[in-house]
Amino acid sequence: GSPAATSTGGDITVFAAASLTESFTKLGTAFEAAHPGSKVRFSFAGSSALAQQINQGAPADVFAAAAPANMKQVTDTGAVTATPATFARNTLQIAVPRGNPGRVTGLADFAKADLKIALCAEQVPCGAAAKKVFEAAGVKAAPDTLEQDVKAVLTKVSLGEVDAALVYRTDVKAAGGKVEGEDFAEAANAVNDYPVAPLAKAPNAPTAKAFVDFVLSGRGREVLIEAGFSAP
Amino acid sequence: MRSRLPVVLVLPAVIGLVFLLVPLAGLLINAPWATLPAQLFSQEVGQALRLSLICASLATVVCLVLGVPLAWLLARSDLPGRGVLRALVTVPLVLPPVVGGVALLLVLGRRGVVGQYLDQWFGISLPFTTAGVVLAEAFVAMPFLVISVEGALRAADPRYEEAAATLGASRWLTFRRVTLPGVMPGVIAGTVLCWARALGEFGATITFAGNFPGRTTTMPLAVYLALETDPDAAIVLSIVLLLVSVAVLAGLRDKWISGPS
Amino acid sequence: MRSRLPVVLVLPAVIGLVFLLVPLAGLLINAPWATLPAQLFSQEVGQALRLSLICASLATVVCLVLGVPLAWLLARSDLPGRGVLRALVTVPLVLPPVVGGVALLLVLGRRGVVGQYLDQWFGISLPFTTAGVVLAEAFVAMPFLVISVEGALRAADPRYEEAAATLGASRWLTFRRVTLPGVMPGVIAGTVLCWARALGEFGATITFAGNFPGRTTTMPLAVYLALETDPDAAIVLSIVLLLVSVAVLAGLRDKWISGPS
Amino acid sequence: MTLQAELRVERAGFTLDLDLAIEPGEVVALLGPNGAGKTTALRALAGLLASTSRIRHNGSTWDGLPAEKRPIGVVFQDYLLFAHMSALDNVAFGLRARGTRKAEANAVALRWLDQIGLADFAHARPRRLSGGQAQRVALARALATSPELLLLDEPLAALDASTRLRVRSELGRHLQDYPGHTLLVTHDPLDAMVLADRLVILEHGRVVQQGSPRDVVRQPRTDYVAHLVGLNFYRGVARGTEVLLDDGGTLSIAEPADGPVHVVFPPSAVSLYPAKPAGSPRNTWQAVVSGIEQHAHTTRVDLDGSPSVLADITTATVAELRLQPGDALWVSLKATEIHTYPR
Amino acid sequence: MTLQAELRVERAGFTLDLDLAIEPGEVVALLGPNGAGKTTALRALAGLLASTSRIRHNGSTWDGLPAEKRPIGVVFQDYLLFAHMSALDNVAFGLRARGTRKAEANAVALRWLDQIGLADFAHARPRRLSGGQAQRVALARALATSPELLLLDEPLAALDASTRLRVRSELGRHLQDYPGHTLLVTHDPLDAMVLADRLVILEHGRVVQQGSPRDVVRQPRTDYVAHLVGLNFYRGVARGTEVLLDDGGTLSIAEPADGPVHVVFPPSAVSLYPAKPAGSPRNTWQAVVSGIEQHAHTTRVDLDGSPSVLADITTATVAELRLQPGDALWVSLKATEIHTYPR
Ligand SMILES: Nc1ncnc2c1ncn2[C@@H]1O[C@H](COP(=O)(O)OP(=O)(O)OP(=O)(O)O)[C@@H](O)[C@H]1O
Ligand SMILES: Nc1ncnc2c1ncn2[C@@H]1O[C@H](COP(=O)(O)OP(=O)(O)OP(=O)(O)O)[C@@H](O)[C@H]1O
Ligand SMILES: [Mg+2]
Ligand SMILES: [Mg+2]
Repeated sequence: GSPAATSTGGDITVFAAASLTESFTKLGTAFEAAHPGSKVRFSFAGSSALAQQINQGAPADVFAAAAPANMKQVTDTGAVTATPATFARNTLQIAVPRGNPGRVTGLADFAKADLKIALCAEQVPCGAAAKKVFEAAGVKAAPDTLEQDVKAVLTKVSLGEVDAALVYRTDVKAAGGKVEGEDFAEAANAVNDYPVAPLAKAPNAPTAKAFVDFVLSGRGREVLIEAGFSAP
Repeated sequence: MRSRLPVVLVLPAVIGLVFLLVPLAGLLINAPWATLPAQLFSQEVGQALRLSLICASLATVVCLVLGVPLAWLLARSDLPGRGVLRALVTVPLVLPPVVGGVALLLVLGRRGVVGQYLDQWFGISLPFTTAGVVLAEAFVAMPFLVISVEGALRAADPRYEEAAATLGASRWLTFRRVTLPGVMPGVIAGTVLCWARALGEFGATITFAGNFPGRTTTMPLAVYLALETDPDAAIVLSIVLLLVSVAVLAGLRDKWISGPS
Repeated sequence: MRSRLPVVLVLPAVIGLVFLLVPLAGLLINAPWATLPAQLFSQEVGQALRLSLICASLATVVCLVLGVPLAWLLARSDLPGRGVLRALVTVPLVLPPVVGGVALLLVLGRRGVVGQYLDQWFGISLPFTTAGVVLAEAFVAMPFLVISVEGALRAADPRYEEAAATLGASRWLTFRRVTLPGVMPGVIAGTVLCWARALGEFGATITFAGNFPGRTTTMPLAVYLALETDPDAAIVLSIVLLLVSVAVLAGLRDKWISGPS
Repeated sequence: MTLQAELRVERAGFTLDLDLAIEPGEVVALLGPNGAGKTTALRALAGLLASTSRIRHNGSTWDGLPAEKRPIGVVFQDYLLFAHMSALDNVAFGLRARGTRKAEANAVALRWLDQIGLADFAHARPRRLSGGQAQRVALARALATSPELLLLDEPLAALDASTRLRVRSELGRHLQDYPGHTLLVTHDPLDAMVLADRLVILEHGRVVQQGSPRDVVRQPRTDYVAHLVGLNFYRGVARGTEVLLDDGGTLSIAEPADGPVHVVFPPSAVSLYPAKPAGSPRNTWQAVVSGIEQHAHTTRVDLDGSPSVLADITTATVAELRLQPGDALWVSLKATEIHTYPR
Repeated sequence: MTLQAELRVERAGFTLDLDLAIEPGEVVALLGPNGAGKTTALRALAGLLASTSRIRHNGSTWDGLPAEKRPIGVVFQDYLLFAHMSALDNVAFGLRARGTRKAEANAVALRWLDQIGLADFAHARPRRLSGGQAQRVALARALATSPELLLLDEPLAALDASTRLRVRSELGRHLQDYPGHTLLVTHDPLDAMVLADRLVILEHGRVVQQGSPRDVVRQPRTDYVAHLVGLNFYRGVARGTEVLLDDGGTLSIAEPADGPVHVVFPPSAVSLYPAKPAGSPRNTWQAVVSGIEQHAHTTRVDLDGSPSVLADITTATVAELRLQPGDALWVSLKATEIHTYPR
């Protein structure tokens, strides 16, 4: 049968972007503690895959996406009727391998042809953001690859395959000591919002609403900031 | 009694072997071995591994039950348009697995062409269940079995089937007792391919069945999630998966793999 | 002259066929046909499609050159530990492709075990190049070829090779002129699997070779990126890929597929 | 109850057109040179070949019946034993396929293996059997189901001389008791003669002669048949006691005849002399030795002349004449040894 | 220059132990019942079998040489033609493998195909050939490379009677001119007799008799060989002109002998009478007909008695005696027809 459709009262299913794996797992535990009798189940995957599943009638209660565009995919079909709320923001950082072998100091270095540069593809949020910051900085970036997600970029930085990349600060943080992050001024031009919303046909609407509220609460904000997000 | 192995064959064979094995060696060298035991015996990994093995094996059974007859039909019957059918059968191979998952959702999802009736009439919903994982893996892995077995069937001498027919054996008995044992090596090769592919399946599974620990989180999905949080752990998990699969496949005795002839 | 096809075989075969084909039908039904022509003739799609076909074909050639001898070695020599070798060969099948890409990077990347010397000594850098795509696809697809061909070799009658030896043919000549033509159906089945798998390869490619239009963006990569913003476009792209692959495979004449016997 | 078959098979460069009637209990041997269409005819009867053949038996037709529905047993020219089954399972297969229970089928199969002298090999795989052993198992496999039509494609070809004698007489005994119809394809005139009630000779897909073994032996109608039965054979035109042979030469015969005739005499009727013999034989002519073959108890000499002729002479004579290829000799032949019959 | 082979092969339940010497130009025929180890011996010579055999030729040893390095040509019992090559390519294969250029190899191959009468089938695939046609192509394929050791595993078994005669004499001619060593495995005593200079008889992996065809024919040493050459064969103990047979019965012989002997006489030396005959033959005894076989020109009668005996009588006599299995008859045999030789 369908997973959360039954009457266990507190069970909800949260579809969350893969980049939220760590922070949402923590939030889930905290939520269960705060709401005894409730149980939060997660399905982490790419935001777009999750949007597809929701549009195909997946029995989820809450959707937390990595970009407004993915949320729009579900609001467009009416799978989400509530207004999505932004619960976290993420800004770009320059990521370089440990020791910065390419001596990258700022966005201008991204135009150097002899450096190996990785960016996200424009179709994914971090790529769209990168495009914005380069436009703002007037830098003509010369990427060697346009990756399909941040993790792929990060893999290449940590293995030293590329000399520099633009990724989210949360990703730099999650990579531990394997990559070094550098802030840069133009990052403010492209802030990525993470939207969350309960689903219109949530099997357990009250708890779904409670979970969304919990994410937006101060407790939730604390966990997210700890992971490197900034407050909306 | 036979001569030395010819260099012109052995050299590319060794290069091929090196090409396949050195990357694995690279993985093994770079793996954070210290964390391996902890990973190995953690509850989630155990769960994911068990689920992976169960689902891949069930998917393989599904593929055998449906795929071997399909291969036989393609190889032995004189259906019109067999060439096109054979090409169509390979389609799930070419389809990016995520799109395959979407396609399965479109058909078997709650709003899917078939799925809505399954849901309405029988209350069966396949996505996001373990059955969904098996289905997704079978969808992706079946072409391997079908193509391998069909190749073996085409190479087999059809006159043995004629001999069986003259002894009064129906096509089904002939298939079971003569054709199938005759192409066992091909069937086993196909089964190995199929099982291995199902074991490593990721895209279609996560899209169609979602990612629920204990229910649909197989090892590749666990690896994917680990990549998000701890890439080293991902490598360790992959190695665990590899070791298990090598152990299982090497465990099939040579005799088995070389067929019962 | 033969009897009706037996239901007990035809039924599962048809179910199998339906299982493989209905999801594709689902895709076709849901595809936004209106945008298809525009997509088909857009420059990027054309580029990605061309690159896909070229890379998959080159990867298949690499696999044939290295994989057929490897299959022969596994099937015909009496190496110790063949069972383990055979199991190891299937490893790239089980390895999640992204991890496979990481493994390739660990070995052939700029800082890789082998790659650093390639870079220092010859100035060769494989990641982010079309050659890298071919390599990644070959790595993932080769096991299919090896396992299929090995199965066919095991099923073949070794006495024909003996006959060739008594005629003075070296093992190499025997292999080329007797063994290989004899197992052609198996080789072709393996080649089809290999090519189709290479054509659909995504994870290892993007991880090892990255994604740059015209250089490393193959169709599956384009499909993934399209999925992020416009799932409908992704479906259309997938269908384009499918149509091309079905056209190519169906185009291989039946005669070819059934071998030259 | 007669099995009536009109076998028609079309192939590029080859047409089979054979009408065949086999009575119950009758054994018909199909003989013919390589490529004559013997195997093709057998496959058409067995239903293994798409053809426009028409077969009637017991008032019903077999047309369109698949092989497994025809009450037949077939021994194939190259055995086709199932490689992954033991000899016993091979023999039991047909019984099992027809629904006999396993224990019973195995018991019957074991009896058959015993009968062909291979009980010890019951559990051996065909690969372990020698050529002749495999052939015998194939024979047992076909006979085990007691088919109504038994089709044998050279069932004795791979047997050694002494086993052949034994298996042939066993087969002969079985065929005699056997109420069904039997078609035996063979190259061996002796097998055909011993086992068959009637010979049908096929050449190029068509019947060139048929009849009882004795008739065929006495009055061959083609070179192939004459070769088969080991006779010197000529075509000619008779005028009284003289026959003018088509290929040159004249023979005197004892019983007067007229018109186109076939002429036959056995090689053993021919005598050879170093010089022209005097005396009764009216037929003497000169010929040159072109070949000498040592047979078990005689020597066969091939002579070029008008007419060319084969002679069987004793080994003593060969030594006495010091025969060598190229030697010119006198051939002599009694008119009473020559048999003629109309073409 | 002699080819010296000590062939030793061990198998579960079977041991081959065969010393063989073949002179240049000599044709040795290896005969023996099914499963005697003929094919095994041939495979050991060809280097297709791991064995402890030792083979010396021209002062060098072949031990450890792989098959493709041995100067051999093999015709296999079941042809093993390459299915994906035309007949021409099959025949040309050995030449190509030995480095002959394509055009030349094809020309030689075509000549060979012409010689075996299959030039029209040069471009046919083996599947399109009949059994006998395939066998002839296999023969041509082995001969085309002019090997030093020619190994033939029943090369004529699938040929029809008339083709067989032709191919046999062709093969005989080729073997006569052929300077190399030939080993011919066969079941057919006639093939062996016609083609071979020496016969080696193998039973259960061991030689039981060898010698020139004439010696073997005249003095068989085992039941198998006697069967092979078509003689009545007994073991007995001679005392002067009387031989007491081991299995019962006594025979009078013309030439006195003493001690254990073999006794042989041809079936044609036996006469049958409805009543005890008077007159010269000293050997007369009663026997019961157990089988009758119609051969081409005679009838073979199988008689149970003391001793049991095979008789070849004319068909006329059969009719005259109205022979039926079960009939009791008088067997008579001239002492001069009986040949004895020490065991
Ligand atoms: N599969 C086939 N396709 C095309 N032609 C064939 C095929 N099989 C046999 N032929 C041809 O058909 C003719 C008859 O062949 P068939 O096998 O019936 O001969 P046969 O009398 O059995 O000969 P043999 O005594 O040599 O076995 C031959 O000319 C042969 O070349
Ligand atoms: N591959 C094998 N493995 C085990 N035993 C075998 C194998 N091949 C043959 N044998 C056995 O070895 C013995 C000799 O077999 P071989 O094939 O040499 O006989 P043969 O004299 O050629 O007989 P035939 O005249 O029937 O061809 C037989 O007892 C047979 O059962
Ligand atoms: Mg035939
Ligand atoms: Mg043999």
